Amino acid sequence: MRLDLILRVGAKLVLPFILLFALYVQFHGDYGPGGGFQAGVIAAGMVILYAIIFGIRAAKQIAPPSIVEFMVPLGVLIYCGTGIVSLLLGYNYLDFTGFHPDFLRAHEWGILIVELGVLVTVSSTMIAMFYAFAQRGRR
Amino acid sequence: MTNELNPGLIVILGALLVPFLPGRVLRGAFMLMIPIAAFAYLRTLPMGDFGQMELMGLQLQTLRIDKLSTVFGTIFLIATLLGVIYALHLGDWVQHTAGLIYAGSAIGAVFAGDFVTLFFFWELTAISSVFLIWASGTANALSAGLRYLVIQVGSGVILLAGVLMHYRATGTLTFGAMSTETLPGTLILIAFGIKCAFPLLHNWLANAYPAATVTGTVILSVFTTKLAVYTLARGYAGTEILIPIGVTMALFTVIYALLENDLRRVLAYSLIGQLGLMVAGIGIGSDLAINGAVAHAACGILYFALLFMAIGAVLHRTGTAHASKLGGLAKSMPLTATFAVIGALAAAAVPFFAGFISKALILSAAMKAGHFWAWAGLLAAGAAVVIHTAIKVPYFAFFAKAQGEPGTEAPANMLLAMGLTAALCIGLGVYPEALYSMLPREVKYQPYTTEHIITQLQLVCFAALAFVLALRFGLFPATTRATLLDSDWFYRVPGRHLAMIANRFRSFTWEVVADGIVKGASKTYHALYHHHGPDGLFGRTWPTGMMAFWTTVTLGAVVILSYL
Amino acid sequence: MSAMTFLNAVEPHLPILLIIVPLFGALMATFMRSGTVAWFISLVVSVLVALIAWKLLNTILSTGTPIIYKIGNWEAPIGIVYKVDQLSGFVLLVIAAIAAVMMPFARRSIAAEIKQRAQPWYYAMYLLCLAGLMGIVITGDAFNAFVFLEISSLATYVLIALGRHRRALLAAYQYLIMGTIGATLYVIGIGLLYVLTGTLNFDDIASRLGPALADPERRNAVMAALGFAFVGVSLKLALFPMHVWLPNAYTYAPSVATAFLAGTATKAAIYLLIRLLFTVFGVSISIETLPVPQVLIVLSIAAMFLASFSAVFENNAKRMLAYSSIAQVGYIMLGVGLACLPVLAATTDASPATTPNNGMTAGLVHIANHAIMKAALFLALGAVYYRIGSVLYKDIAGIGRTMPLTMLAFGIAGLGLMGTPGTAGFISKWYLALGAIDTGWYSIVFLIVASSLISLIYIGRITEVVWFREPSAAAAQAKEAPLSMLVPLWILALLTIYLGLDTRATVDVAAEAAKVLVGGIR
Amino acid sequence: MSADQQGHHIETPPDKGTGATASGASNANRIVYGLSAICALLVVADLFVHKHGYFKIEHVLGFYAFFGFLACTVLVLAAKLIRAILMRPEDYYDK
Repeated sequence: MRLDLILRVGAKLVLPFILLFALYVQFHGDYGPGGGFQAGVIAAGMVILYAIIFGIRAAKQIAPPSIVEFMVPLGVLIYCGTGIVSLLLGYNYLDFTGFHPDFLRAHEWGILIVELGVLVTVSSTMIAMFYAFAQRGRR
Repeated sequence: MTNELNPGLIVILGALLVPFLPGRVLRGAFMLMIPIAAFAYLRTLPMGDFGQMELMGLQLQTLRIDKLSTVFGTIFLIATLLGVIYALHLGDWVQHTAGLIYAGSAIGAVFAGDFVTLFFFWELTAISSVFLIWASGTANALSAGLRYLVIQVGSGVILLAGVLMHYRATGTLTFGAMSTETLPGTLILIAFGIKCAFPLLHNWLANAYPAATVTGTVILSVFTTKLAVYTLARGYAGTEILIPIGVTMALFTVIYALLENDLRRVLAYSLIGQLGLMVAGIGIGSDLAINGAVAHAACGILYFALLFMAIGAVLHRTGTAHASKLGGLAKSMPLTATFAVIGALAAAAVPFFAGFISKALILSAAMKAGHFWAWAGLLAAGAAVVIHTAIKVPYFAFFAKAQGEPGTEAPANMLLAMGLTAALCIGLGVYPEALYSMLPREVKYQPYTTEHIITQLQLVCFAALAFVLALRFGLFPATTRATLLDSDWFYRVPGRHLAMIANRFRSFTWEVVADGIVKGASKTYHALYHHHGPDGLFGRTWPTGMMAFWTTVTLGAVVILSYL
Repeated sequence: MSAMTFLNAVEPHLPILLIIVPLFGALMATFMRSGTVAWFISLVVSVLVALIAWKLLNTILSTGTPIIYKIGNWEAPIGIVYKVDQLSGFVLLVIAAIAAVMMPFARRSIAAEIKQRAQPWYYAMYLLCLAGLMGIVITGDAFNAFVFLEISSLATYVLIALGRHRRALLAAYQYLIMGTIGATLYVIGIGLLYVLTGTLNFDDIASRLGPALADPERRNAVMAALGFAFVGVSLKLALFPMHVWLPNAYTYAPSVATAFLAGTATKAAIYLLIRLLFTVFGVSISIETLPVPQVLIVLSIAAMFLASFSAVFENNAKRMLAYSSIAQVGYIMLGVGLACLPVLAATTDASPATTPNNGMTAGLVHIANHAIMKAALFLALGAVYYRIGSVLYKDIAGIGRTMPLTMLAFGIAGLGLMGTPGTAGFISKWYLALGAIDTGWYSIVFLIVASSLISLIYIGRITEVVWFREPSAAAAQAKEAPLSMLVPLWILALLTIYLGLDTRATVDVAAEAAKVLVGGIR
Repeated sequence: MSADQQGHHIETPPDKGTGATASGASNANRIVYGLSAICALLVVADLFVHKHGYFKIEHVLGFYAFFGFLACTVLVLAAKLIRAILMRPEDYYDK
């Protein structure tokens, strides 16, 4: 444990920036390259890196499996919910025109929310898969 | 859809309610009501074509009332009523329901105006009736029933093929006079012929009827073959080929009926023989002959039902219907014996019994049309009936030296059914006009002339004399428990015997062929099992790689085929 | 808002609701901890979906024009478009109705077969699969169809893996591999088409393929695209010889899942193939330049016989029915293959294309009829499994005596499977035979009849086992299935008979769809 | 043909030796004689009947009687012969 001191310190320095980068990719997903899928993978990468350096048990404390499992459908719910909100506003499914008077701004918002849903689902799925593999043979 | 309901459907719908009725009394009363209600309804229907409906773009005519269909429908309904009475003592709803559906579908088939409706009821008779065989529950009944079902359904399949081609060629589905010149006509004739037990196509009957339950055999004896007679009379009246077929049927069954030990099998063969008479009559095709065939079908239904009922009662009480185990039952079952004798007299065509007034029509028709050999053959078969049915059956069951336990008199409902049937057998013999007035063609015929009575009595009595003398001098063939080879041999023992033949002729040039057939037959099953059984190529679980491989092969094949 | 105005407001959005409702239901089910609550959600959702599908089909039939729904209000080549026409409306209703009818059955069966903790997941996956299947059928976009294909497949893998038998995992794994290969091949075909035409919308691809064909170099690519897509989808619908994943998948999945998959999953894939062959590629490519009808007819006849023989020798009732399903898929694809043939003749003698095509009608009718009959058969086995925990012949011997109502329904559906007149199966075979006659291939009529006789053998064999053998120890103690199982089972069994007598509900719609499909492209 | 011999022959006429069946034997004799008498009467009656037959052979005296007797005898004998060919043990098909 002592020998990986550099790794531990280094990782703690890097982790926030990974998350930040994920958010950067996420928020540029509306009209630029990027988006929820890539951001989700990067965000999950942060947790996985943490788990590799500090152990799976520690990782499960910052990202409890119950919450991760909850997030998988939650992301889809956000995605679908956005579409349903647009339905309730009287437009077609995933037609974001009703979100804001300005057409461009409305779609920017709409896409951001949808991408958020993708981020939640993708990141939680990646983490859940990692947990599942990491637990093999330990039960 | 339809304004007019086929009377057969009434019976079928009624049958479907039977299982849900509680209590034997209520159920019995309801079952008695079914044929009566259907008959009352039939009486209200005027002549003509009804029930037009369109199904899948085909014009159907689900109900046709004319004299031909009415006479068959009426006699079928009467037989249904008698059969219901005969089966009243049963608590088995499966047999009740199956029997009534079977009767209803036969009646429905008779009133069908088009081939599709006919085919529907045709197959329904097959499927419903097999339960009457299976219901007896023995291993033999099971396999006989399966063979029966395959052959009956096969007849329907051939019918369907013929009907499709007929429709293709003519554009009409109406069931009318057909021609044997065309392939569809021939196919349909074969389909009818299977149900009518044409020679070599007959053994489903001889195997299945004796295997059925006591009450099942009575019902079975009424409908399937007589329905086929109806269809032949409707579609193939005057088709010459039917004359030799009918005469063959009448004659070759004599041998089997004489030799058989199982009395129900004797009756089954005898039934085929009488069918031969009807088939020949239809083949002759004159008005008199058609009337004769129809009348004989009606009388045959009655007296065969009566005989099957009597032997069924014997089987019910003693547990066997084998001649070698019966005898002397006249003392313990006097009423049954009396009814059996009445049925026997009707079968022998003794004057003032039902068989007399109908058989005479066919023989006179053969005579008038100048078919000498057909006439002689049918006359000889008619004489033989006296021996193998009219004397042998009651004699061995009731009058010969007792070989087994004495029975007790049949249940009351059976006696009632037999009594009614016997009354009808005598009634029709005494008052033939009741039947003649219903016949489809307009012909006057008087059966009761001195000449006819005397000659028929001569025939019957001398046949009886021949029997008595043969018995006296030990010439009558022994009826022992045995299996008689019949045309079913061809499909029941092919492998073994072909192998023997192949062995015997190994030196001949066709050895290769015979050998190939034998090996092929036995190998086909094994090959099928080898490839398709649970461990075979097509039955087992493939490794994933093999699945992927075959997908790739298919992809490759499709793409290569595309570029060819 | 009154009910009327609510319905009016909802009506334009029905196509998307068909997807969202089960999707949303699946999400809700995952949040549940209790299997019963999840079941109730599934029940409500399934019924709702069936009602929506019914409404959509009715609208289509009364107006005659396809319903088009633009996702996000984007126009066709850019956005994804959902399109409901006679064909997709028909298949949608079949799938939704089957799913809805068997829901009451599911609760007890699932409660008995799946661990308490996994039950909500079962229902979630079930609804997800339903959403995926509906999506395949309703979408008008080739890539979107792929996405839904994957959604339904992924859910199906889980459904199969939830089976109690230890082989369920292997079956799910094999199906996973094969399903992925199939989807990959399909997506390769779609990718080629996208390169060639620059669009993924079915109708747009169809209209832009003409110029591509004229160019000899691009023509080869079109043929490759069809080949890949054809094989990919054929794998999903278990066309012989790519059927091998199916017997195990059906055998080891939970009973209800088997009934659901057998009734619906292959049907959606069949729909997709029909859509590809007739709408996207059109007759000029699928039939005239490529040997698709010949390939289809040969493979489906092989399926009709080889799979039927395997069914004859099988000793596990579920596996027997699985093989029979492969054979029945053969019937459907034979109808589709035959539908191509008269077109060949029509180009030479120029007969008018106004009459409905019998082969296609047969294929479409059999989609519905087979779904109903197979669902009934598998449900009956599910009820037996619920009572005695096995569907091996040796264990279900004589069970007809203790579970007569269940086995009677089984028998009725079995009669239908054989094509007995008066049952739905006969109608399918009748039109199939007519279709074969229309093309002049009388030998095929004979083959249809012959393979029906094989089905007579395997149905006869199991009938013999359940009714005439001495009851096994387990069967002797079994009780009749509970009412919640008998009712769905008998609904399906009675439908088998009803649709054999009154064919308006199936044949008329199918003939209409066939007319639009085959007639429209001539 | 082993089954043939093992089988119980029932066509054997009633045993005249035992007292129990003596009345049966005399009954059988009575039947034979009575039947013969009836047959003779019927042939005689043939003389007084005017025949309308279409075939010449019908007009032969006692044709129907003769034909009935002959046909039956021939068929019975034929059956006895054919029996040897057709008869198999009862469990023939089950083997």
